[in-house]
Amino acid sequence: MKIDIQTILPLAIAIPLGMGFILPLLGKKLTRLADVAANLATASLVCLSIILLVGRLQGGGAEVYWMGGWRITAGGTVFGINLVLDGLSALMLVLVSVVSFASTLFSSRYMDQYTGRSKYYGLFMLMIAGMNGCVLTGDMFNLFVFLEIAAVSSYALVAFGCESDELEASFKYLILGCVASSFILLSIALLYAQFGALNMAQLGERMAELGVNKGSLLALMMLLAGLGVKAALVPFHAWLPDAHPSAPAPISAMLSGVLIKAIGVYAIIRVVFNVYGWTPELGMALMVLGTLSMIVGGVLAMRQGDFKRLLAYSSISQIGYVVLAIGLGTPLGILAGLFHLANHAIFKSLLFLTSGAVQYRTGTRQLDEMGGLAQKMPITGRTCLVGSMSIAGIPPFNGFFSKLLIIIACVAAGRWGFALCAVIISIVTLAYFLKVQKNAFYGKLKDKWAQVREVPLTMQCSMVLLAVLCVAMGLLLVPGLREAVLEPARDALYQGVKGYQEVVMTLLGSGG
Amino acid sequence: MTGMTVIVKTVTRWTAALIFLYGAYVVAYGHLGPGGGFAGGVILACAYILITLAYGGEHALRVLPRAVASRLDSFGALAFLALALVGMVGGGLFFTNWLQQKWAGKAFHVFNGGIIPLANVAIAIKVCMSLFLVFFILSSVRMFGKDEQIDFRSKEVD
Amino acid sequence: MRRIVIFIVSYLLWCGLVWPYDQNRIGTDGTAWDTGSLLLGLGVALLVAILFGGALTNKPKNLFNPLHIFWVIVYLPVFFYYCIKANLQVMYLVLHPDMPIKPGIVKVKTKLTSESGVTALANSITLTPGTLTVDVINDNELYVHWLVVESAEEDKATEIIVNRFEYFLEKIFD
Amino acid sequence: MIYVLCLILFLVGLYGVLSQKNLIKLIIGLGIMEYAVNMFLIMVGYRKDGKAPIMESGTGLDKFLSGAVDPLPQAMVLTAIVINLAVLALAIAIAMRLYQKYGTYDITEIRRLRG
Amino acid sequence: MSNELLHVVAVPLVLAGIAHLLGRRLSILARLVGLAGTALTLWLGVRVWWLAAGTAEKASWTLPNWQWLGTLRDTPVLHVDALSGFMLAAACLFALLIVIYSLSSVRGKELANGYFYGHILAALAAAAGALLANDFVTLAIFWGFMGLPFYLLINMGKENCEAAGKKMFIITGASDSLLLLGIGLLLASGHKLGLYGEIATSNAAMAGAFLCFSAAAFAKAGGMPLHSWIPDVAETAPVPVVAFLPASVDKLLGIYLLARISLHSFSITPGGWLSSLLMILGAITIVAAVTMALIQHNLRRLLGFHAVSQVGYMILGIGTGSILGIAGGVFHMLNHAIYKSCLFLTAGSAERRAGTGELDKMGGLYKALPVTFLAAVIAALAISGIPPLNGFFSKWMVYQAVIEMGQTTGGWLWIVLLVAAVFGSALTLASFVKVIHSVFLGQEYKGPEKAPVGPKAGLGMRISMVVLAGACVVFGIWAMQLPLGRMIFPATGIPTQLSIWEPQLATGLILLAIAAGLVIYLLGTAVKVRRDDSYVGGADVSAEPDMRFSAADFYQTISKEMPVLRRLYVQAEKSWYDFYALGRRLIFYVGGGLRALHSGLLLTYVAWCVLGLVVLLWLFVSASK
Amino acid sequence: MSEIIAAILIGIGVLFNLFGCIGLVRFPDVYTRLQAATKCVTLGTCLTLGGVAIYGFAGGFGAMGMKSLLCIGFLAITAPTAAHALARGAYKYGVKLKEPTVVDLYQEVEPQPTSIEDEETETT
Repeated sequence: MKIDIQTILPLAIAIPLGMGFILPLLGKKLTRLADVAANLATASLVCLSIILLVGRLQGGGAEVYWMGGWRITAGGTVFGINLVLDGLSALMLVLVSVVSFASTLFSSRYMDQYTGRSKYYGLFMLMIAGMNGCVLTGDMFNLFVFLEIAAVSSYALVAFGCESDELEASFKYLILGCVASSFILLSIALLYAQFGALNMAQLGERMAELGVNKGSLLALMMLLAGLGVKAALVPFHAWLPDAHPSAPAPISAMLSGVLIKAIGVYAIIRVVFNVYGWTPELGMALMVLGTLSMIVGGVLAMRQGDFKRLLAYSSISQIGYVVLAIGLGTPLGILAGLFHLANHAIFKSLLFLTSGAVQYRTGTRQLDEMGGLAQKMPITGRTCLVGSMSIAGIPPFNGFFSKLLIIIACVAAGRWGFALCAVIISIVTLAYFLKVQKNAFYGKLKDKWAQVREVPLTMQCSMVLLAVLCVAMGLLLVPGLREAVLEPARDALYQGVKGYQEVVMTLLGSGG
Repeated sequence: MTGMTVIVKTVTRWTAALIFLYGAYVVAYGHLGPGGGFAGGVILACAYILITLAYGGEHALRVLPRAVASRLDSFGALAFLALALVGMVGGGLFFTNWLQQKWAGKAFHVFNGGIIPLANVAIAIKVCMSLFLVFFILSSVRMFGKDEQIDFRSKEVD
Repeated sequence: MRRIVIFIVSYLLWCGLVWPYDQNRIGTDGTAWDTGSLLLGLGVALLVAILFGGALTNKPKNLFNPLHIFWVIVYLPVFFYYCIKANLQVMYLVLHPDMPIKPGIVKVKTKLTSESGVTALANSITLTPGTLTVDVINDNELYVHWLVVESAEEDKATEIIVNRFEYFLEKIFD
Repeated sequence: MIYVLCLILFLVGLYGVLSQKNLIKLIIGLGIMEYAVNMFLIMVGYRKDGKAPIMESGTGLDKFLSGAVDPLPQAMVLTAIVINLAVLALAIAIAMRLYQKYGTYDITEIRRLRG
Repeated sequence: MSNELLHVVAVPLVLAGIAHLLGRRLSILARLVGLAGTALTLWLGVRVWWLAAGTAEKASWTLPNWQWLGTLRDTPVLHVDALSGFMLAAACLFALLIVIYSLSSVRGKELANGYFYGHILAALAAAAGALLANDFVTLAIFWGFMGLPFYLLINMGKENCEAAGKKMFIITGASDSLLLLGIGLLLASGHKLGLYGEIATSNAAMAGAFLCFSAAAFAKAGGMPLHSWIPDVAETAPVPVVAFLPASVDKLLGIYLLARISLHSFSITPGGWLSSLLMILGAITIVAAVTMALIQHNLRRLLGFHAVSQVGYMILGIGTGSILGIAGGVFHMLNHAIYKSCLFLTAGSAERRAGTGELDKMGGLYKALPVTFLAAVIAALAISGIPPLNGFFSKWMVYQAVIEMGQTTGGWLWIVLLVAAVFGSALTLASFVKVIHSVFLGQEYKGPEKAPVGPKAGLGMRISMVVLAGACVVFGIWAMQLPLGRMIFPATGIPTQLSIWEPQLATGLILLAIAAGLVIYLLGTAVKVRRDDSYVGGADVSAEPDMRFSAADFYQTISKEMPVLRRLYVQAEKSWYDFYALGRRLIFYVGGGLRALHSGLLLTYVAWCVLGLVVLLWLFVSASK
Repeated sequence: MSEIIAAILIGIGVLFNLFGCIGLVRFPDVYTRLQAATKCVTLGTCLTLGGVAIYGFAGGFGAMGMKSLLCIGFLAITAPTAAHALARGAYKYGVKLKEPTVVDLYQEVEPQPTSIEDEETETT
C-alpha cells in the first residue's frame, strides 16, 4: 500500500492541537471521557507516526509539505510555511508519540490526585502539538513558534499542582525559558537580517554562499545558548532539576523524556548540521557542553535524596551523552547520539513514571523514607529496575548499546578524554541508580509502608509497555532495522547543509 | 470589585458597544488592511475588560459568563483548525484556501479572501475570550484569596 | 426600543468606519463601492445590539428629539471655547517661570439628575480651565481638583465651575 | 547604529532580569527584552521610504515588493507578541500565586528548591 | 554451526523466565525447575564441551540467515574451544551442586522460590554466554548482564545485603564499561573484535585495551584493587549465592577472560611491563588480602578475603605469560572454585547450626556436623596448599612458572614475587587454623548472646559438600590425568618444562605418615588419663566465657601490637585502599561543591546562562580570528 | 488650500501636545500633571486628527477623514474619563497632594491611606 504522506502529515500537528481545545470543553464532569479521548488521541498519534515512518521509507528520501499549497517565490526567496519530514523528524515523531501515549495511559489514574483534569489534558495536547510541530517544521521562525507553544504549556503544566514548590519551579523555568526564547528570537532576527531567509534550507544555502561572519556567529551563539537552555545543557541547565521533579509524574516523563529533546537537542542539531553545517570548532563546543553536562549532572545526581530530582539531574547527564556523541560529527557518533536520544526518551520516561507510581502510593519522593517497596509493588519495582539498568548501560537493555556506540565513536574519533569521561560517568550513573534501587525498592520494608499496594492496572500497563520497549529497542541496532530507522535519521544530519538543502529544494516543485 | 464612579460607568455604557463594533471592523477587514484576528480580538476583549473594570467582575460575568467564555475560547481555536482541516477534504492540503475559487469576490472588498476572513473571525473569538479570561482571572486572584483555583491556561494563537 | 437605538447607532458607526467611498481602494469592478461591507455591517450591528442590549442609553427617546439635538449643537462651540481657554491657561502656567499654581480639591454641587448628565458635566469640567473631576458622590456632589483655587467654598466654586455648562446640559439630558 | 540601540535595550532588559529582586520588575525586564527583539525585527524589515505593506489598488506584486517595507518581520512580530502575551500572562499569574504562598515578591527569598 | 551452543545459553534463560513466572507461588515446582534446569544445562554444557574437540565450524554458532539481520547474517556469535568448554561444564556443575545444596538448606520461605532459582539460572545462562562468546561485544553483553541476576540474588540476603549488592554491581558494572572502552580502542585501531586475534600489545592503544580488559577481569574475579566487593558480599549474601558466584562462577569468568586475552586475543611478552604489572598486582593481592583475612571475625568475610587472596595466584600465574603459568593459573582457578565453594557451603552449614557467623560465638561444632567438619578440613588444607590436595598442585605450577620466568628474564622481581606467594600461602594456612579451631573445634560458645541452635546439615547440603571435598582430593591426586590432561592442557597447550611431581606417590607416602601418626596417637590414648571439667572454687567454670579461648583472639595481636601493620589495618578499615570508597568520596566532595552552587537563586541561574553565552561567544570569536 | 489648513491644525495640535508634556514634567504632583496632560493632550490630539480629517477629505472624501472624525469623538469622551479614573485611583491609593496645595475638601469623605510612600508612586 502506498501511503500518501502529503495527506496525513499535517494531522500530526492537527490532532493534538484539536484535542487540546476539545478536551477542555469536556469540563469537570466528564473526566473519564477526557481520559478515553486523550488516550485515543495519543494512540492515534502513535499509529500516525509509525505510518509516517514507514511511508517515508516507501517514498524514499524526505517529504516536504507546503501549508495550503501556498508558496510564492520572490527575489529568489521562497515564502510559505513548510513541513519537512525526513528520517530525523520521523524518528522524533515516533518517540514523542510513544512517550506521550504511555504518559496519558499513566495519567488516567495518576491524575486522580489533581483537579481540572480536562485542562490538564488540554495543555498536554498543546505540548504534544508544539513538539510535533517543532520536529516537523522546516523554517526557523515556525521552529520558534512551536517551541514556544510547547514551552508555554510545559510552564503551565509544571505549575499544575499549584503548591509552593511547583510554582517556584515553574517560575524559574519560565524566566529562564523566556530569556532563552528572547535569545532565540533575536538570533532568528539576526539571521533574517543578514540572509533574508527563514526557510532552513535556504538559510543554509545562503550561509554557505556568503560564509560565516561575525553576525551569523553571534546569532549562532545565541541560538546555542537559547536552545541550550531548552535542552538543559550545563551551564544553562539550572531550571531543570527544579522543574522536572515538581511537575506531575506523567509530565515529568514527557519533559525529561521528549520535551528537552524535541525542542532542545533536536533544534540544536538541526541548526548546527543542516543550517550552519558542522565544523570542528562547532563540534568541539557541542562536545564540551555535552561533557560538562554529563559530568555535572552525573555528579550532582549522586548527591540527591529526592527520587525525581535525582532523575532530573540524570537527564542532564544523559543529554550530555547525546550532545557529546552528536558533536563528534562522525557518522558513527551521530548514530550513537541519536540512538541514545531515542533510548533515553524511553527509559527516562519509564523511570519518571515509576517514581510517580511510588509517589502515588506512598506520597513521598524522598529515597530515605522508602525501602523494600519491591515486595509491595512488584511491577513498579521490576520496571524501575529495568529502567535503571537501561540507563546505567547494563546489557541486554537498550542503554548498553547506545553507550557502547558512544564510547566507540569517541575513541574512533580520537577523542580519548571524552571517551574516558563517558566511561567514568557511566559508572557514576550505575552508582546512583543502584542507590535508588537500594533505598527505594530493596532492603527492609518500613512499617509504615505495610499497607502499600501495587498501582492500578493502567499505570502498570504503561510502565510495562515502556519496560518492554527498553528491551526491544536494543534490536534497533540490528542492521535491518537500523537501516530503516536510525540510519535515515543519521543521514538527515550527516548530509549537512548541502544535502538538506537539496532534499528540500528538489521537493519544492512537488509540494504545491 | 464593585466598579467605579458613575462617570466611568456611564462612559463605559456609551463606549463598550462601540469598541466592540470597532473590534469587529478590525477583524472583518483584517485581510484588506492592518488588523486581523489578533488585533481585532484584543479590541473585542477590551470591550469586555472595560465592562469588568467599570462595573466589577460580577456584572461582567453576567454579560459574559465564564463558562461561555471558555467554551467560546475552545470553539474559536477549533473553528480555526476546522477551517484548515476542511481544506484537506477531497485531497487538498492543510490550510488550502478552499473558498477562494467559489467565493472569489472583487479585490478590496470584504467578501473576497476565501477562508482568511473566516480564520480571522475564529482567531478573534479565541483571542478575545482568552484575553478576557486571563484578565478576569488575574484580576480576581487577589479578590478571592487562596482557595480560588487558578485557571492556568496558556493561550496560543496564530 | 433600546436595542433598535443601539442597532442604528452601530450601523451608522460601521458605515463611518467602512466608508465605502475610499478612492484608494478601487476594486476590480472599477468602483470602491462594496455592498458586501454594508451587508456585513447589518450583521455586526445586530450582533452588537444583541450582546450589548440596553447599554447605550437609558432614554432612547431623547436621542431623536430635535430639541435635544439642537442644544447639543449649541453646546459644542461653548465647550470648544472653554476647551481652548483651558489649554491656553495650562500653556501659560507651564511656561511661566514661577508656575503660579494654587492647586486643591474643592466640592461642587450640581442640579443635574441623570447619570448621563452628570457624566457629561464631569467630563466637561475635566476638559475645561484648570479643573479635573476626582470623584462623584451621591450623584450630585462633585469633588474637583482645581489648578488655581479661586474659592474653597462650595457655592462659589459651584458657580465658577459648574454653572457655565449646567444650563446646556440640563437642556440636553433632562 | 539603530540596531545597536536595540541591542542596548535588550541588554537593559537583561540587566533588569539579572538585577531586580522583585518578581514583577523581573517580568517587566523580560518584557523589555522582548520589546527590544520585536523592535529589532521591525527594523530589519524597514526600508527607507518604504510604504506600509498594504496592497493598494493598482500595485502589482513586483511594485509592491520593491516599494513596501518587508511584511514578513511584521508578521513575525505579531506572532511573537501573541506568544509574549501568553507567557507574560502566565508569568504574572504564577507570580501572584507565589506571593500568596510565600508572602513576598522577593525572588531571593523564594528559594525552597536548591541543591 | 551447531545449535547446542545456542541451547546452552537459551535453555537456562527460558527456564529462568518460567521460574520467575512461578514467583513465590508453588515453591516445590520452583525447586524442581531449578534442579531440572541446572541438570539439563549441565548435560548440554558437557555436550558443548565435547564439541570443542570437533571442527571449527562445528564448534561455533552463527546468526541465522534472516533478511532483517542485514550484514549481521551468518556472523559467528558463539564459539567453543577447549578452554571455554571445560569452564562451561564446570560452571554448570557448580550450579547443579549449589541447587542441590539449596534444596535442603533454604527450607524457609525466604529463598526457596521461583525468583531465587530464576536468578541462578539466568546467571548461569549469562555465564555460559560470556564463556562461549566469539567476540568482545557478545562477551560484554553477557558479562554485563550477569551482574543483574547476581545483584538480585545478593539482595535476598541478610541485612545490609543491598549495600553489598550495590557495591558489587557498581564495580562489576564499571568493569563492563571498561570492556566497552577496550572494545572502542580495538575498533579505533582497526582491529577486529574477535576473541582470537593475537594482537600485539606493543603500541599504547593496544596496551590500554589489554589493561581495560584485564581490569574487567580483575573486577569480576576480585583481584586488587577492584576486590572490595567480595568480602562484603561474602558476609551478607545468602550462602548458596556466595558459593555460586563470587567463589566459583565469577572467578571462572574473570580468570577465563584474563587467560583468554593473554593466550589468544593479545600476545604479551613474558616478563614485559604488562606481564610484570599483572604479576605485581597478583602478588600484592595475595599478601594484602590474606593479611586482611587474618584479622577478620566473621567467618564468611574471612573466606571472602581468601577468595581475593587466591585470585592473586591465578593472576600471578597468568601474568607470567608462559603456558605453564597460564595453565597453572587456570588450574588454580578451577581448584579454587572447588574448595572455596566447598568452604562457603560448610560455612553456611556451620552458620545455620550456630545461628551466627561471628567466629567468637562459634565453636565445637564438629560433633554436630561431622560431614561438614570433614569437608571443611579438606578444603582448608587444599586452599592452604597442603599436598597432596589440589591446591598444592596448582600453586606448585604457579611457583614453577615464576621461577622459570625469573630464570629467563633475570632481575630480582621474580624472587620478591615468589616470596610473596609462598608467604601468602603460609598466612593462608595460619588463618585456616584459626577458622577450623574457632568454628569446629574448641568449646561451644555459651555466652549471653548465644543464638538458638539451628538444624543440622540436610542431605542436599551434605551431598554438595562431599562432592566438592572429594573433588579436592581427586583433583589433587590425579591432577595430571584428570583436570590437567583432560581440561587444561587441551586449552592452553602442554607446557614443556613441568617438573616431576608424582602426586600418587606422594599421597601414598602421606597416607603412610598419617597412618603412623594415628598409630602413635592411639598408643598415646592407650594410657588412661583422667579427664574432668574445670573447677574454680568448686564451681564449674567451663561454661564461663572467660575460660573459652577463641582462636580469633590470638590473632588480635597482629592487628593490635605491631605498629606498622596496625596503621595499615586502621587505614584499611577506613577504606583508604578501596577504589570504590575513594571514588565515592571524590564524587561526593565535588558534588557538595556543585550543590552549593545551585543555591536556588534565580538570578544566579540567569547569570550562568548569560555567562555561558559570553564564554561561547568569546571562544568562537577568538577561534575565528 | 485645505492642505495648508490641515498643516496649521496639525502644527497647533502638536504644539499643545508639547506643552502638555512640559507640564507633565514641571508640575509637582500627580493631579496637576494629570490636568496638564489631559487638557493639552486631548485638545492637541483632537486638533491633529482634525487636520488629518481635513487632509483626508480634501482628496476625495476618503475613509481616512471619516475615521479621524470618529476618533475625535471617541477621544473627547474617553480622555477626561480616564483622567478622572486615574486621579481618583491615585487618591485612593494614597498619593499625596504636593506642596503648593491650598485646600483638600475631598479628605473629609475619603481619608487617605498613609502608608504609601510618595517617592515610589511619584514615578508612576
